[in-house]
Amino acid sequence: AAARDQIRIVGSSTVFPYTQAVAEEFSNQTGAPSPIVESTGTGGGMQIFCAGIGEQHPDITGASRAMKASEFELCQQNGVTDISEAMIGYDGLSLAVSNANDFAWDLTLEEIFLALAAEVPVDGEWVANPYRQWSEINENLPATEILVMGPPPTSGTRDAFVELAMHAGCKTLDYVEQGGFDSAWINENCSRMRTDGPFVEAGENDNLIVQRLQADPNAMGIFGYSFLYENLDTLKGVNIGGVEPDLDTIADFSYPIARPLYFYVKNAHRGVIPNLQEFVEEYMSDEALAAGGYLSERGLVALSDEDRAALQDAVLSGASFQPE
Amino acid sequence: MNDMRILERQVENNEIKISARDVQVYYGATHAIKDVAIDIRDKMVTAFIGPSGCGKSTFLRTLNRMNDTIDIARVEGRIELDGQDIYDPKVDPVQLRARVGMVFQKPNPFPKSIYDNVAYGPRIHGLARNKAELDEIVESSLRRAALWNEAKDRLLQPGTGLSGGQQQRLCIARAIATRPEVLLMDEPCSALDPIATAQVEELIDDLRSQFSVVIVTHSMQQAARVSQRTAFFHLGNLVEYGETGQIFTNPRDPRTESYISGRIG
Amino acid sequence: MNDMRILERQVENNEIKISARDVQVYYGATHAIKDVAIDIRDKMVTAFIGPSGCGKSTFLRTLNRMNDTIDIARVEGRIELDGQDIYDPKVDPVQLRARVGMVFQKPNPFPKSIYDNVAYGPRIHGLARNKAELDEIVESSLRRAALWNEAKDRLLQPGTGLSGGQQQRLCIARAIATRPEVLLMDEPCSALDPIATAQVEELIDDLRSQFSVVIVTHSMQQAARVSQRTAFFHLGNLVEYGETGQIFTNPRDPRTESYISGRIG
Amino acid sequence: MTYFAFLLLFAAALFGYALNLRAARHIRDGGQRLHSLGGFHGGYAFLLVLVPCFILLVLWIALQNGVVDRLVMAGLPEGALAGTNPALILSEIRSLAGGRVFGTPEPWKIEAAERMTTLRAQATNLMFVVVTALALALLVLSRRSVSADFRARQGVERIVLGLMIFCSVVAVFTTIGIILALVFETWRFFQMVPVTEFLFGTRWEPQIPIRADQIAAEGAFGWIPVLLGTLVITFVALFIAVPIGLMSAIYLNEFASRRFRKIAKPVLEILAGVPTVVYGFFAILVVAPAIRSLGAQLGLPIAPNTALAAGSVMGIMLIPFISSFADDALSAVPRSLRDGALALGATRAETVLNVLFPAAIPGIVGGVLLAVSRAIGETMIVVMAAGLMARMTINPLDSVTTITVQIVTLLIGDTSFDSPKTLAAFALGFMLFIVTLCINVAALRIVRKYRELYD
Amino acid sequence: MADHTAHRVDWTDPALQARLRKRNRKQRWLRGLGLTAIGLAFLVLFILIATLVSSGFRAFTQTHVTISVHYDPELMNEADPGRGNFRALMPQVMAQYFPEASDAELRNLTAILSNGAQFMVRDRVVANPALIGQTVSLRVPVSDPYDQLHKGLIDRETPERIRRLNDAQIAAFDRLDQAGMISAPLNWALLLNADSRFPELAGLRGALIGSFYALMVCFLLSFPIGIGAAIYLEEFAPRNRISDLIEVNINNLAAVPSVVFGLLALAVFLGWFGMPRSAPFVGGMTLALMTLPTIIIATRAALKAVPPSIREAALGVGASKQQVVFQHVLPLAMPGILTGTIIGLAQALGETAPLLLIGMNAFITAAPGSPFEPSTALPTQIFIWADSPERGFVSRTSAAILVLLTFLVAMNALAIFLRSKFERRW
Ligand SMILES: Nc1ncnc2c1ncn2[C@@H]1O[C@H](COP(=O)(O)OP(=O)(O)OP(=O)(O)O)[C@@H](O)[C@H]1O
Ligand SMILES: Nc1ncnc2c1ncn2[C@@H]1O[C@H](COP(=O)(O)OP(=O)(O)OP(=O)(O)O)[C@@H](O)[C@H]1O
Ligand SMILES: [Mg+2]
Ligand SMILES: [Mg+2]
Repeated sequence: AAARDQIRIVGSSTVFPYTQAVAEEFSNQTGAPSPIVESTGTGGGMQIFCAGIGEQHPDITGASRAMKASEFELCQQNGVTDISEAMIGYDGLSLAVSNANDFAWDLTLEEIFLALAAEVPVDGEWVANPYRQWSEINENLPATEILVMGPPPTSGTRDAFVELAMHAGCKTLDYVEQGGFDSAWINENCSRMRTDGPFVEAGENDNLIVQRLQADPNAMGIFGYSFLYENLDTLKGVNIGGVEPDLDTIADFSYPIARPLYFYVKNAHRGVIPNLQEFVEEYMSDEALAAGGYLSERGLVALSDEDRAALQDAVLSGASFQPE
Repeated sequence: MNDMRILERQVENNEIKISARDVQVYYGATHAIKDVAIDIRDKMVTAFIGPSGCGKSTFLRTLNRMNDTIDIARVEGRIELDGQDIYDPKVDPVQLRARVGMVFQKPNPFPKSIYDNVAYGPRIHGLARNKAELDEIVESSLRRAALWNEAKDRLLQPGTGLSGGQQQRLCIARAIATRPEVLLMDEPCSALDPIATAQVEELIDDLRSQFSVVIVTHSMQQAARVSQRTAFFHLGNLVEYGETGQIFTNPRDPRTESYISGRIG
Repeated sequence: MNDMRILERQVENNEIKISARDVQVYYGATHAIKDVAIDIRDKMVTAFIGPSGCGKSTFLRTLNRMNDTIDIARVEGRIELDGQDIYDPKVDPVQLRARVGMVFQKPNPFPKSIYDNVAYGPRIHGLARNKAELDEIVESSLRRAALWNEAKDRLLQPGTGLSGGQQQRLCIARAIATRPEVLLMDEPCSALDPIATAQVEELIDDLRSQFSVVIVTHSMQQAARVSQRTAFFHLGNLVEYGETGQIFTNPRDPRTESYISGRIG
Repeated sequence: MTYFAFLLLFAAALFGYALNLRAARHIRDGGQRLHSLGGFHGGYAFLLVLVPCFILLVLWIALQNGVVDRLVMAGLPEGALAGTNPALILSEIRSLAGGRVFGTPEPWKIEAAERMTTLRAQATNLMFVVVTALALALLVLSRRSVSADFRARQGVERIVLGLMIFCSVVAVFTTIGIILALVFETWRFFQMVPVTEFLFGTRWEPQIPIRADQIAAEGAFGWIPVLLGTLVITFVALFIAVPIGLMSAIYLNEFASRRFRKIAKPVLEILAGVPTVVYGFFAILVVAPAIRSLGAQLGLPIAPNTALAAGSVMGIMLIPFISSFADDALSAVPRSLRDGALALGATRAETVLNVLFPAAIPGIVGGVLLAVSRAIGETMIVVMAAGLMARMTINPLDSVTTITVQIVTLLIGDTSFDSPKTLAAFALGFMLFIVTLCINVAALRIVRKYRELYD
Repeated sequence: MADHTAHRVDWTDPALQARLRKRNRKQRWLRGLGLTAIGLAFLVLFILIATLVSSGFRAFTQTHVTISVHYDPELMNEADPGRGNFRALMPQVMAQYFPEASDAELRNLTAILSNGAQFMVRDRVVANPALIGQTVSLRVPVSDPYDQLHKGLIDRETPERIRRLNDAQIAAFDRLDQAGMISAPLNWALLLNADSRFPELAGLRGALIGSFYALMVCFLLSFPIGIGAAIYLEEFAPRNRISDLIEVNINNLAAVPSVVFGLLALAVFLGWFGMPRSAPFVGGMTLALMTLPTIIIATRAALKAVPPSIREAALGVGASKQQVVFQHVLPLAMPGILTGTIIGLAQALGETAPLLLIGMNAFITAAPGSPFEPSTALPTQIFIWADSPERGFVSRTSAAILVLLTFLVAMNALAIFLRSKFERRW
């Protein structure tokens, strides 16, 4: 195979747009060959990334979760021993409805849980979710069908949503608080989304959810904040606990569903694959990462200044990653 | 082998069944039938002869409007069946074809059982009130087509499993089962061997007692053997039409004469 | 119309071109040709007659191994062309077919120009060294097939644009252009009208001066007119083989007699 | 450089052609009768030179770099490889050899890179020499074969036949490849999940935890609901495609004017060529909301991802399969049959329904079965428009999922790659292969059985 | 036995007449149903295309603003003009039109220009370094929200709070518009640019070239191999169980879902042979595997349809089997083969799923220079754009689909043309 002169990047579809932005900026600025960014999903990306060292293997993978021990193991087996991890910021998830829906939505995590979980407590019993209308959960909510479109179980977004919204909502239930259950119980019982209709697994394509919300005023959607941001004239965010989703509330976690995004670099490729080091530098630059940088323009919630400085140090020096 | 029984036959003067006047047929721009006028009599066999491509089949198909199925074919002139213009818009070609049956050059049984082949016409036209009547129609049609003995034990087997000659007789049985008044046959024997040919010719002779039969043939011996009247076509024109004996022994038109005297069978 | 010139014709005693012994042909399990032994002479026309399905075509096709193309056909016995077994594995069927040409029942010109149709055989066999030689072959073949006058102005037009009779003559020209030693013709006139038939028959009579010709026909008149020797097949058996005059006037086998005397042409 | 080698080879082959042609002509002009045409002698030389040398060249090019790399690596100084990854050093050396230098590489690396460059050049030269030698040898061989009774035609035909057999083998190997690729992973899957659970389980919830520390509900791998969903969508698709397709075919074949038919048929065929992504958007953004609002007016509860939307859009895509196949099949019924029915006084409708249709059944069945296979295997429409949750339902108003949807989401998700989830995709793919295989065998049987009814 | 055929049928019988009317009515029904079916199919096609056109036509123009740029030598590096600070140049450009604006406001105003504007400005001076110190007038695209505004997709009536652009931004844009600097020419960038994060810069060039390479590879592989295999199987292979098996197997391949071909390519081409990811060459090979059965089936059908009389004729004059096939049968089968090939290629052109698995859904801002360089293809590009948050991509997705459909229709038309051309020869 001919020697490769482009950087190859794989990984999560959530990190994809940010990496795209850096790649384009990088290639425009330096005139270097355009890096190739593929959206393979986090798991698929890890698989390809960890397949080995050398030109035929990618240099960077994006991830919407941290690398798992098993994946790290795979990397080690294939000789990918020296990896740097970069946690580049947070991705805000948002709940949104169409502007045509004139109710002023404001939900608590508990209400979200009651609407979407497979099993909920009713009158002290842990039973299959009986709620079909929002008003059955809280009479102040409208008497419309519960219809929420969200990511499928294969997606990292779903995982984040379950952990940040569902678990949190579950824990605040009286039944759970008084029951004194441990986290194992919570993991087991609070993670399942209902499969009887009100929650619709709408696929990985967030734009489709957006367009479907526009078509159906009663539907609610869960997707990346950047999609809400682009469509603010037709969609509106659902407040959670009185907090409206926007860049600031997500950054300070007062809007409670945001998750960290990562990328992983093969240190062995630095200095071997042309421009790789320069590309990582561009990714780590303040212009990209800082609040107000071009990544935050696309909806990335930036790290705090100290965190960013630490990150830049670690990544640029090629600190080796070890999974906890 | 030489067969000159023509003179022996008596030609009755039956009434006119079909009368055609000024018939023109065009295929797109080609003028395939020119100015043909002919009277076809009832209870008689009329033979159409003529060189290949002279328009025999074309004219035959105007008689039951089978030309309607050819997109580019166009018919002009007047053709009357029992005095009624068959190209009158009020005439239903479906009914017309039930009255003027047709047998084709290549046997074309339906891929159905022998019984269903024969019963098909009576069924769609509602000619039988019940199963028994239908059975009877099938049997008598097959008998008349001289196929009953060979077919009676295999009525439910496919008609396509018969031999060529049997298939042709099956098609004749199918055609007569709807009790047509005129039966058109386009070279019914060209696919058959001499033995099957003989059987079909016998049948035609027999059918004449009830139908008006028109037969197209390339074989002049055949025309001489089975027909009472013969029409000779040439390049789309009806050159000569008259009693078979007269046509073969004493043709009036030089073209007829030269065609017939071609030393060929 | 009655044509009994047979007796006038003198039958020369030419040498044997093809000799077949003990020939059996099977189509899968059916035994289509049984124990046929025959000697076909050079410079003579041999006619195969017999009822439909008796195996005439099948036997004809064994003579140039056209049966090889039918998967289920199997040939046994010995067929020699000029003393050499043609089913010997060393024999190249392609070359054999160049020596034993064939004309089929249905005219089947290639969808190419008339010239290319005739020139195809000489081209693939390398019979002409240059264009001039090829032109010559084409012209003489077309002349012999009595098509030259009709075709000479349209040599580059498609062969499929000719009339049926012309197409059949084109196929004959194509077959003789490779200068075969034997010419097999399977019902070459059945698709033709009487005039074209006459032309082809004249041609066959003419070809006899150079080739050994074998012709399959349903028409006994035709067999009588063109052939010197006639073979009568029945149910896969060669019932009788002899001089045409003798077969038609004085058949030895009762089956031959009853077939010939069937009052049919 | 390699282009040049191919060009040279081609020229050599052409030269062989001309050489043999001339030799053959010479023999013929000498008065001998050739067994084969001169062109075949030429062609023989052409193929004899071209085919082996071509294979050699391709193999050489494919293997050359690997061999050179081995040699370079073997020639590295002792201990240079200690503690590092050879693959990486190799690619660094390759980079250097390609003229891209970062930082200051160790001298032995530069040396190795130089060695690599020279070795490559040598290998290329050697390749030229070997190929030229082989071509020359073959040229001589083929030239010497020319004689009056050399069977050059048979020689050429054997080579051509060999090439054609090779082509068929490619098609067969594709299947073998598919089966192998699927079977291997399926096998691994069945070591994690019992076959019986997969085949007879009625729950499909492959929610294996994404992170080790996060325990979602345990995964369930029963493919029945997925199969059921596939069948529901297929059924809906056929419910749309078969009647519309057949009716269109009948109209085109029996009632339409020639001109209309000539235009309408290709226009209908556009429907089959529209990329399925487009249909996916159409289903989810146009059809599904329409069906839902219709359902709301009728008081029917309709799921947003209703199988009706995906199925009916898929049905639209399949219309041309059925209409074109049925139209061809109807047209293939001999005209004599149609004439036979019409001459008996049957109406056109009766002719089509009673005579043509039964006779055309094999062709029509072929088209329908092809459509069924397509419906079962269709991916993008359902990925976009069908649901993801597997449920035991046959109600087309509900949301169902299909085998292909599951394959795609399992493969393109964020799960790690060796979990049962991704392996399940291969198992599903394998089952899909078997299902379509059964359908095709059935199709062949049916066609065989009803074939030869007419003739 | 009473010979029924002796009586004539009385066709004036009212029962028979009524029956006749009923049968004719049935025929009219059938005809009506057929016409309805075709009408329905056409209607759907029409709706499909109308939907695409109505959402996609806007992408065929792009709003531009004509700016005049002063190449300030202070910001340039005369030796290497490409290295200048062009980002800093952009607020200076805007300052000409908004002299009263503060620096912060200027940065905001710069957002009216596309992010690509700075690079266009740069490329201009790189091409002609003599421009340094001069002032040039340039037409550059505006960024996506302003493009939306100019196309009327941002409703000025919506409350400012939820509007994509606030009142000040709209006012600034309107000022430029009134100054006659705004124009909306045809969006050639859609065809001539490669992909970009920015809708106003994004184009299909990479995808078009990638699709072209992939399709070429697909054609060069599947056409000869498919025809070779079909000829062998139809004309030369012995008829037995094995050939039956192969026939079923090839029919089955035609029905194997395209994802499975993707899986195969992933395992074999990328896994075993170590071919590069995302390369159109590999994509073409994958598509060729998919197209192969279609071509084989079509070719076999076309070969079968050649009348046996032609074969017999050629065999009869002593042609060998291969001469018969290559000189007579194949030319006659060509129209059918071509139709099958083009239909197969049209499917390949629109195929997405297998390309997703071999990485042809990558983001690449440069068009490939050879079939071995990474690139996308049209359908995967559509897939990527469809999943992009920026509003501009909504209409661009539809426009890309329209481009794809145009190629598709062109290929179908080619099929019909070739077919009738070959058929009309004799
Ligand atoms: N469907 C058709 N389209 C165009 N021309 C036709 C069609 N059918 C027949 N013709 C032409 O009309 C003329 C008369 O044809 P017709 O079939 O009536 O001849 P025929 O006398 O029956 O000949 P044959 O004895 O060969 O059957 C011929 O020139 C023929 O080419
Ligand atoms: N390809 C075939 N497969 C199976 N049986 C065949 C095949 N060809 C011919 N037969 C059978 O072999 C027998 C002889 O057929 P053949 O074609 O030789 O008859 P023929 O004498 O030429 O008849 P005709 O005068 O009708 O042409 C018949 O019973 C026929 O059914
Ligand atoms: Mg006729
Ligand atoms: Mg025969």
